[in-house]
Amino acid sequence: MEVAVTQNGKRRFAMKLWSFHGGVELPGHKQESTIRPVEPAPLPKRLILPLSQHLGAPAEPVVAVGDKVLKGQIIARPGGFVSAPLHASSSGTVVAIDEHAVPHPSGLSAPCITIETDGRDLWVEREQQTDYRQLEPADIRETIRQAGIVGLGGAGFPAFIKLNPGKTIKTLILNGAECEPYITCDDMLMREQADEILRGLLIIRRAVQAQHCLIAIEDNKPEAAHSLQKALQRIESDADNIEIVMIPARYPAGGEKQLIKVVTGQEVPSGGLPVQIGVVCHNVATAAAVYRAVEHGEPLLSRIVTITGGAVAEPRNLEALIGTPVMELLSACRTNFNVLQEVIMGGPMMGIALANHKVPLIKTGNCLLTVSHGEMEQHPAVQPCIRCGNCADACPVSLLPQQMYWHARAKDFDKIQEYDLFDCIECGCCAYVCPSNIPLVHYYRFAKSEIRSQQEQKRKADIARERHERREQRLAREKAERATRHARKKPGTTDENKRAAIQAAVERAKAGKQGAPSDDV
Amino acid sequence: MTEYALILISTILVNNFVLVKFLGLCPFLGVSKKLETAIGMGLATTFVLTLSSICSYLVNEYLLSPLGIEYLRTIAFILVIAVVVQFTEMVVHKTSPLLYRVLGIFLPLITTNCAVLGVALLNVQADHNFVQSALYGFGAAAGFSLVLVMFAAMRERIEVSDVPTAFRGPAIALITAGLMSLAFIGFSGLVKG
Amino acid sequence: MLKKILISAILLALFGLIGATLVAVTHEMTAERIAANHREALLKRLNALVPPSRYDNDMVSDTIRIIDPELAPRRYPVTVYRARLMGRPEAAVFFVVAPDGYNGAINLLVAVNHDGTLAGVRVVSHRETPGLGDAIDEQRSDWIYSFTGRSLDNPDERNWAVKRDGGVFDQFTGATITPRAVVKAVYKTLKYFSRHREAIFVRETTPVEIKHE
Amino acid sequence: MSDHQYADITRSGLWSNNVALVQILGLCPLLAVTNTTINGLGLGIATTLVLVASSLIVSLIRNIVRTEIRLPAFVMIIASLVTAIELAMNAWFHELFNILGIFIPLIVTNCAILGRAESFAVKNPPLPSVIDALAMGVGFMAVLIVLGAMREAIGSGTLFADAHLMFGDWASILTVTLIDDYRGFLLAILPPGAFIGLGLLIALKNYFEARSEKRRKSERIAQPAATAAHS
Amino acid sequence: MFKKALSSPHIHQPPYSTQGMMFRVILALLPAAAAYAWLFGWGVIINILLAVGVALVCEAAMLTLRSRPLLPTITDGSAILTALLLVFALPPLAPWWLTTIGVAFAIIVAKHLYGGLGFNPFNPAMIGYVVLLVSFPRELTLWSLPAQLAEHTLDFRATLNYIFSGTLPTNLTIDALTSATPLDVMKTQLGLGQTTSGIMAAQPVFGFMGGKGWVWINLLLLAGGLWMIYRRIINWHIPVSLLGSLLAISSLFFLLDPEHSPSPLFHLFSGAAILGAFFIATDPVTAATSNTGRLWYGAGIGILIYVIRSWGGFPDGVAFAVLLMNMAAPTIDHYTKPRVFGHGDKDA
Amino acid sequence: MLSAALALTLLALVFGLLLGYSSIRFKVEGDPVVDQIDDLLPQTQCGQCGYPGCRPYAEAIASGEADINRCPPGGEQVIQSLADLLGREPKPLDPERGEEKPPMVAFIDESDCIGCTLCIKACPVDAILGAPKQMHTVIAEECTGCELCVEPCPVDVISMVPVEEDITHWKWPLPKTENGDSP
Ligand SMILES: Cc1cc2nc3c(=O)[nH]c(=O)nc-3n(C[C@H](O)[C@H](O)[C@H](O)COP(=O)(O)O)c2cc1C
Ligand SMILES: Cc1cc2nc3c(=O)[nH]c(=O)nc-3n(C[C@H](O)[C@H](O)[C@H](O)COP(=O)(O)O)c2cc1C
Ligand SMILES: Cc1cc2nc3c(=O)[nH]c(=O)nc-3n(C[C@H](O)[C@H](O)[C@H](O)COP(=O)(O)O)c2cc1C
Ligand SMILES: Cc1cc2nc3c(=O)[nH]c(=O)nc-3n(C[C@H](O)[C@H](O)[C@H](O)CO)c2cc1C
Ligand code: SF4
Ligand code: SF4
Ligand code: SF4
Ligand code: SF4
Ligand code: FES
Repeated sequence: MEVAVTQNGKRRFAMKLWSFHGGVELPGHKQESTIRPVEPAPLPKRLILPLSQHLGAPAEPVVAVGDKVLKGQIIARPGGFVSAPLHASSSGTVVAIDEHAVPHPSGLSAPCITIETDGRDLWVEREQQTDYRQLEPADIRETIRQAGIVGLGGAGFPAFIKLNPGKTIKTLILNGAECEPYITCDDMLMREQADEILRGLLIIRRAVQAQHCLIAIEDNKPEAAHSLQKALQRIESDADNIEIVMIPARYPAGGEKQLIKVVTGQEVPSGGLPVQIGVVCHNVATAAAVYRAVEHGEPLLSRIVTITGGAVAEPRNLEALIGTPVMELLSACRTNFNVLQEVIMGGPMMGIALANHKVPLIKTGNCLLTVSHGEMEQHPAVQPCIRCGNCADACPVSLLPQQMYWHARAKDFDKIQEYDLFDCIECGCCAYVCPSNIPLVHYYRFAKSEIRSQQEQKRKADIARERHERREQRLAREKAERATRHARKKPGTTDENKRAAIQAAVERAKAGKQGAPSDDV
Repeated sequence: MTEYALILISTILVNNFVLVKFLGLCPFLGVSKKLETAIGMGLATTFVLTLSSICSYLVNEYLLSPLGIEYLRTIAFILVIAVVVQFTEMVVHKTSPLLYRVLGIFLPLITTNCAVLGVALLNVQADHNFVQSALYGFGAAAGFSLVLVMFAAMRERIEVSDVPTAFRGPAIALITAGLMSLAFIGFSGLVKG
Repeated sequence: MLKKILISAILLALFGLIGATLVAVTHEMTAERIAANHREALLKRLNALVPPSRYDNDMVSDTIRIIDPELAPRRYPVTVYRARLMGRPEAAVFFVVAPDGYNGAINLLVAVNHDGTLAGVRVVSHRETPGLGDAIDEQRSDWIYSFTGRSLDNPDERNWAVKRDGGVFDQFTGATITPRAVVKAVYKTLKYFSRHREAIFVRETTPVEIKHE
Repeated sequence: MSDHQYADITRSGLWSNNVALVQILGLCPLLAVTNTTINGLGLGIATTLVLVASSLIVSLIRNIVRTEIRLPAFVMIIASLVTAIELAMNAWFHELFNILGIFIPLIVTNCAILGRAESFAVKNPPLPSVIDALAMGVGFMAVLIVLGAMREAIGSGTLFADAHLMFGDWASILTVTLIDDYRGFLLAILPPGAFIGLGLLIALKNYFEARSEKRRKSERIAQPAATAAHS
Repeated sequence: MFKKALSSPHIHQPPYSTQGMMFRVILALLPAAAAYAWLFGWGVIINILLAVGVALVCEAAMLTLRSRPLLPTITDGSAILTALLLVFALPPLAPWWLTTIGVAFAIIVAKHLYGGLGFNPFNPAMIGYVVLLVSFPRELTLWSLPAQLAEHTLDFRATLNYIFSGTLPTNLTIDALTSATPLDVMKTQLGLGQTTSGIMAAQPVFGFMGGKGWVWINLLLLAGGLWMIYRRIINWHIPVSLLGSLLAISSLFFLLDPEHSPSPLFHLFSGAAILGAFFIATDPVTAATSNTGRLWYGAGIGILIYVIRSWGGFPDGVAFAVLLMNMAAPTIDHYTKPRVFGHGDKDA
Repeated sequence: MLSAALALTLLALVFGLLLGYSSIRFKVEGDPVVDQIDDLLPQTQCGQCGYPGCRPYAEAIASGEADINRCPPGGEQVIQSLADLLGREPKPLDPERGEEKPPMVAFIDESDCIGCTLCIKACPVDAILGAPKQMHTVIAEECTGCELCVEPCPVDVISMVPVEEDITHWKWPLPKTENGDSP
């Protein structure tokens, strides 16, 4: 397929696009929340900041209960290489560091820092940054790391790692697809803050030394594309090799691997990363956050979140501080709590149904979707799988969802991995089209978590085996030693003693050969 | 040429050893829980069956018949088979411990796989020559392996089905084998005579 | 090591020796009786068609083998058992094959009296569809008895066929092929007999191995 | 070996470890000949005989065979036995042989026999081996008879047809015609019927076992409660 | 206020529900069923009603025995469809016990012993038919004459009487009402050494393209099938590969020896090929699932139909071919996994 | 008759030689199956199976001496994978051996510990730290939950506590099937 592509705002040439297998066309429900411009959300009384809002190790608190903190101050440092620091989103007092409900499918609690805001929103002293063009890529990455920026497109992967490719990057892609229904935060961001996004793009381009940049937008967002084109014209001099690509709206075109396939024709190898094929992909909001961090020294403290759905009277996008309780955001958009049945953080296809209404907004929370009674067909009666193959036709990864379902059902975890379970991106296309209403993704999540837990158990078992064997050897050695000592005490060596001595020698030799640690306890 | 093709069609489809002639049922039911195992067993049986039908032909033609001691046929054949199997077993044990574990007790059971003795005896009964004997043995084994593999793939699916408790396991497997043999009736008449 | 190999070999040979001796001894003791038994079984079959009162020769051994496309396709040699009373030919029992049954060949015993009438027909083995074509079997229906007493001109040639083809023999509803095949084979045998009657009885015996059907 | 153990061996052979229903061995002759009850009975008798004799011999020589020739030695013993029995029957019990004749060579390859030799007789002294073989044989025979009866009744609407062939002419009176003018459900007599019939028998056994297991469980729960009430 | 956590996706919109699919297939069958009844008499209608009734009773009984919820399953339409398809395979004057045994076997053994809808490896309707075919071959070969040929027809009362008690009006015998099917006649006559053109000319059951009357039913089935493809109830893969391979192989033999091989059109329109291609082989439960697998599966059925019709013991091979390929379907699935995104060209 | 006996003896002799030779030529050392079995066992080393640890039990299974349903910590899952490995039918856990329990970890109430070191001697994986006359602690990460240290403690301060569920260890539950139950 070929589409018109604009460069520097002018139609330049037709660019070839590819397509991915499967996918589904979804009703958009996007107009409702794009009527109103983005507004700042009211400052909440309390901010609840989970220590783990990203992939990787949780952050470790560097403040104590009772500490006064300022807006932008680090309150938790990264807990490892793949981790991100946490900043106070507003000024106030740390009132608790404990378990608190967080947005997670389990509905369980996790460690959080709770801050009581003082209403003054006082900034910590910010380092004024110089022009990014004078910064080395390594410095840019460090700044981004310190700013606690994680991917805002969904997975929450610490952004600085992706910017450390160690390989030549041919293509840098900004993901503005926003393929999920209802969500419009990226759309609004592109409409209203196109310049910030472009500047972020330029910074990232410098960090990864990319040769070519693409901004991919689904063709149902013409306003966003228009706004970005305008912005592109404004940065004329830097706009070389930056293209805006309109891609057909088909869920999940925004999935990283699918998007890369659509715009480059290349497939990220299974289990591999985009860098392997010379591509880096970031969400548009991540780019905007990078811009703020590098040019204004602002860490990631807020994000745009779409509040929409049947129970919300005024669907719209709010610029909200990370840690704001979702109830306050819902109230701000005049939600009718009487008809509210469910709140989903994220979109209807991949979001998490919130099990607890006390949870806060987190860095990856792009949408709060309210479901009123009878709005969506909720959880209809499950029927047996009739192998119709609809699911396989819809799967963007060309998996066989029905086979994985059968094996998950039977808890045959070896077989299910033969069907490449771990290539499943949990997009939900299969479950969406299943005529028998089978919660397919649920089965895959079940299987994945079981397999991970088994692997963990296996790892523990291996450690236990090793420790047990080491102990056995040690005991044998000690026994042998005791025997030799015993033998030495009685010089008139009997046969028995001789045998014990030989035994001991053999044991020692064995222990030595097997590389047992010399003496541990 | 046609004659050889007919032997193959006949042994594989029309007179399938397992589903029509009722030979080799125990390994058919015993080693069909997993597709991979079934494929291994199919290969092992094909090897043993072809080899043993050749060997029995030779023993019959050059030892039993000249001496006029055809009544020792069963013993001689079973001895040949047992030796071929035992030999195969030792070789497999050495070269592929995994296959050995998987085939487990079924390698020795190939000896008593009636199909093997059945083929040897039927070869004599039908006055097959050397090539015919080899083909007959190979065809019988190929027919066995074909249905074994398909049966195993079906059983993997049935294993995860919502089968009523009393029917789980061998019961539903036998019923499935019955329905397979029902389907194989469709081949009857393909080779007349 | 060599010793180990030898031990195995000798042990196995020992078992072979014992087993073979056991069987050989039994064989030695039983061979004659078994042959007699087989003869008897065949005789019983033949006697059902030609009762012992009608012959005094050793019918089971008084056999010839005919390969003649007039009678049956080449690949099906026909065995004939001859019955004689006081040296005169009495009847001949043909072990023939009807090659065109629904599911392949049907083996028949066709007994023809010396005067050309049928002493009887029996199906020895067949593979016709159970419940359809298998009514030719004595066990399933009396149809096969309908041949007894018939001859080449009873009925006449046109009527040597199943009813559907304009003949006198019954067919089974839904299965005409099987009876058609049997009628055809019997008719052929009668015809062959009428042409070669004398030759059949004078030809020298060709021994035929007695097999159990 | 105590009586208790013999009882265990017997129960195992007849029911809990039944050759045909649980071990799923010896299927070929089992399925091939059970289109009538009498056939089933005939094969059952023949198999039991061979099973007992071979178990006895294997158990006697168990200490002198080496692993590498174990299998050939055992099958040779079984084959010799079977051939000898076959010849003898053919000579002296010809009528019976006519019925059982075709099944007897089949017994050689009945895996149940070698299976028993390999899993029991090699490890046990003669007496238990014989008892085990007898129990296994009778268990096998029972299945043969039941399956034969089932297939015969459904397939042709009779029971014990051909009994005279085995027991002599008087036995014709044993033959029962269940339904006159029965059309015959041929499937039962054809190969698929054999498979499906055995499948149903196994399911039936599973059902009975599950039921008695349930009863035992509820008794086990009830009992402590009762004793507690007493004390 | 919030519900217990459940996995995404939270919206769900299949093109058809499972029931929707079943009832649309039934709808696609109805015109052909009507033509069938029109051409072959009341027996068809009586048998359909009987078969559906028996199917529902058996389904309900099995569900109760297995203590499974009754309503959602009994209304899913699959048992009705099985019954309907089985009746299409039975002679129009099939006695009541024949229909009952066939349907009961299909629903109880072929379907519910495996766990009911979705679990059965074999096509229940075809199992029911084949069981009857091998058990009662006589009854199964007696077909009514189509309306154009029949000298006598039975009215509703007489048909009902015959089906349930086996008695005919005094002046009629069953031989006057029935004959062998076109495929059966063709097979028998070819076996007797006749030529196709001679047979087509001499035998009254043959008309334009195939058997008289049969052509109309087949054309309506074809229309129903095409509608199902158009409405995406079934995929095109199986019908196309099935009919394609049948046409290819029959054309080949027809070109080689037209006097002893019936024409491709005859193969298409005289037996159950069309019904099989669109309604039977496409049963999703028992077919192969991947698209490549479906092509192999359909082609296998097409070839087997030809082999059994031409050289086997049965006049029509659709049922056996379908069952044989049902057997192969899991193996086909195993060897035709699609290439997963991001995996190399051919990975095992 | 003589020829019969001789011929078969000869045949048997030749085959015997062949087998004897190949039994040496294709001799297999060791038993890799034990390692495979041991790999599946949970390595709790609790001895509930009746063997002094997981490996001895693995050896017993491999030799056919022990059944596969004797390991309570492994539970149904281990039985299933053993059955798969060995091509046997899975069977329910032997109730005489104990029952499957949620994972546990030992906890020593340190305030009452007298430092007798008896628990250290009992622990099969050296998961308890401490020196004579000093209080002891359990390294929770390394404790397999075998309970062997509970019994020997003279002052009864060791207790087994269930491993707490948290977000990182949370597992998605099996969804309900069409019949409303889990298969
Ligand atoms: C465990 C893990 C390690 C990763 N390591 C890298 C990396 O080294 N370099 C990189 O560019 N991206 C890395 N990624 C990021 C992925 O390429 C991907 O962008 C991220 O998972 C978000 O994708 P999504 O939102 O499509 O799911 C990693 C992701 C995960 C989960
Ligand atoms: C099914 C699916 C759909 C997705 N849709 C989008 C999307 O529409 N927009 C987006 O930015 N990221 C989307 N993502 C996440 C991307 O895969 C990827 O993580 C992201 O673009 C990487 O950018 P980030 O690291 O800046 O978040 C989706 C992921 C999946 C698995
Ligand atoms: C499955 C099946 C098996 C059949 N078996 C036989 C058979 O064994 N013998 C036979 O003569 N006809 C058999 N037929 C019937 C023939 O195909 C053919 O219809 C019949 O012989 C023609 O007889 P008619 O002239 O009485 O209609 C069988 C038909 C079918 C469908
Ligand atoms: C397209 C389609 C074709 C079907 N074909 C059959 C069929 O041939 N036979 C049958 O018993 N059921 C058929 N069914 C119904 C249903 O799938 C079948 O009863 C299941 O096999 C029962 O588990 C069909 C259903 C659909 C949607
Ligand atoms: S869409 Fe649903 S019913 Fe169809 S094959 Fe997939 S899981 Fe089965
Ligand atoms: S959730 Fe997984 S299996 Fe389902 S369509 Fe998406 S990638 Fe495929
Ligand atoms: S019961 Fe299990 S965990 Fe405990 S020692 Fe035995 S094998 Fe190991
Ligand atoms: S600390 Fe106790 S429970 Fe834990 S492993 Fe050691 S002995 Fe077992
Ligand atoms: S009796 Fe077991 S394979 Fe034939």
